[in-house]
Amino acid sequence: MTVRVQEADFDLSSEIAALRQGRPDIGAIAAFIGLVRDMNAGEAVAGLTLEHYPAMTQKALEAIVAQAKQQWKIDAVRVIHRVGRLRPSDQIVLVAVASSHRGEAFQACEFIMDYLKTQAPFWKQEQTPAGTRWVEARASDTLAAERWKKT
Amino acid sequence: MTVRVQEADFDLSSEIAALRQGRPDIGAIAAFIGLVRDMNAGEAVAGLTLEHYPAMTQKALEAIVAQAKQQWKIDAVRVIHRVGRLRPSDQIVLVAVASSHRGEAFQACEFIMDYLKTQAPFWKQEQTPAGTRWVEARASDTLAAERWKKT
Amino acid sequence: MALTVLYFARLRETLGVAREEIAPAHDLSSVAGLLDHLRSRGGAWQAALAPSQPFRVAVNQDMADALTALRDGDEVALFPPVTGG
Amino acid sequence: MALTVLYFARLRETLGVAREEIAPAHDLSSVAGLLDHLRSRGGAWQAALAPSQPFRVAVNQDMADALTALRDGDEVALFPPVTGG
Repeated sequence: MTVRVQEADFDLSSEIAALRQGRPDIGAIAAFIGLVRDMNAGEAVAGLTLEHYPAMTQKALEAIVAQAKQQWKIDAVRVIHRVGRLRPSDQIVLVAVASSHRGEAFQACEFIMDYLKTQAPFWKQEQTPAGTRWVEARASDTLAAERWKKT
Repeated sequence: MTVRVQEADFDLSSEIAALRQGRPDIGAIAAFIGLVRDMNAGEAVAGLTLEHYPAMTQKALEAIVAQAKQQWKIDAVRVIHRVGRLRPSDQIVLVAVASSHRGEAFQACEFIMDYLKTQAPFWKQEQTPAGTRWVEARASDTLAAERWKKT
Repeated sequence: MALTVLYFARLRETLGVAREEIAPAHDLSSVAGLLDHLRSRGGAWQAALAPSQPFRVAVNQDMADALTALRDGDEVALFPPVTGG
Repeated sequence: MALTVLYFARLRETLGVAREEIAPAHDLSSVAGLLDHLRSRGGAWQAALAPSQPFRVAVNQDMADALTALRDGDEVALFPPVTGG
């Protein structure tokens, strides 16, 4: 398991290569990439500042990955989340999961994203023409995370 | 929609960059990468030959993507499938789906993979120490594809 | 009536043919008719295309089944269950 | 009893403090007690930490709730619902 919180950008090909490194038995990788959109809630977004709770972030992400590993057969996981100042089209987050079973890779990847969205201490502040605003948490994200408890 | 069938390898970062090109409204990308495993059904795999039905392959993949677009709100899709001779750890397939909604990106990506596995005319022949053998279709892939019909 | 029939993967190897042009004496109205025609060759044809075998059929590059109608000039492909991805 | 309390994002801005060390006269046995203590400051504290507000609590970097027990030296963080990813 690799979990990183960083200001720097990341390269998808390199990260997936690192995930697979020395594991020729890996046949399936599901990945999610989150990007800064140029619009949100009807307003243009010029940039984003991602604040986090440094002492907790890594721990929270590792706990989410550990939960995923308990629920699904996973060979390798990589989670990278950026913090600091970002601009539209910038990469924010990568979650990549390798498993022998395609379905488990997809499920674990989506589970990690859903929990990251509701459990990991990150907060987005957007710069818009009307000024700076904190992004509101979405009820749909809470629902997405809660749905995993039913299974 | 971009669908490609090719012998050449592909670069993940470049493909995802191309998928997003000129679309700063894209916030979520779900992707699947299939790789050649060095073992299958208990035997070492030295290499793979991927045969296909050229006149049909592109058409079949495009039809699967069109079906996904009918069922989910999708902003962009990229499907790349390799043919010819491959070696362990080589990339075989990439399916990447961009959507405003994370859940729809995941579902459409998994749907396309499940249908590709059962509907697109590709056949794998493996080279093992015991000789050359055709890979058998798996019942689990048929079940995975059929599950989408229930929703 | 003239049909092009293509064979792929293990089926191509078993039957020893990748492509043939068929001009049967009687019109074959559906895939079922074509399959009967091919099975009537006996031997490997009868065995490999037996109804119990899990082969697939495409007509003009679309997945088809025994009931799919055939017309003059159609391209029919016979192949094992696919294993891509 | 001494506690470190951290505030993040909008809550940090509203309350005008990122971190404070609290040494209350009476021991606060749980998060609920700490919240009552902070609300008793009135004004923005009472408003921002009202039970109807959707803030979250972590104790020693783990998600917590009002019933979570507090011990001397704990690090308590108060913050809005998270919006990463």
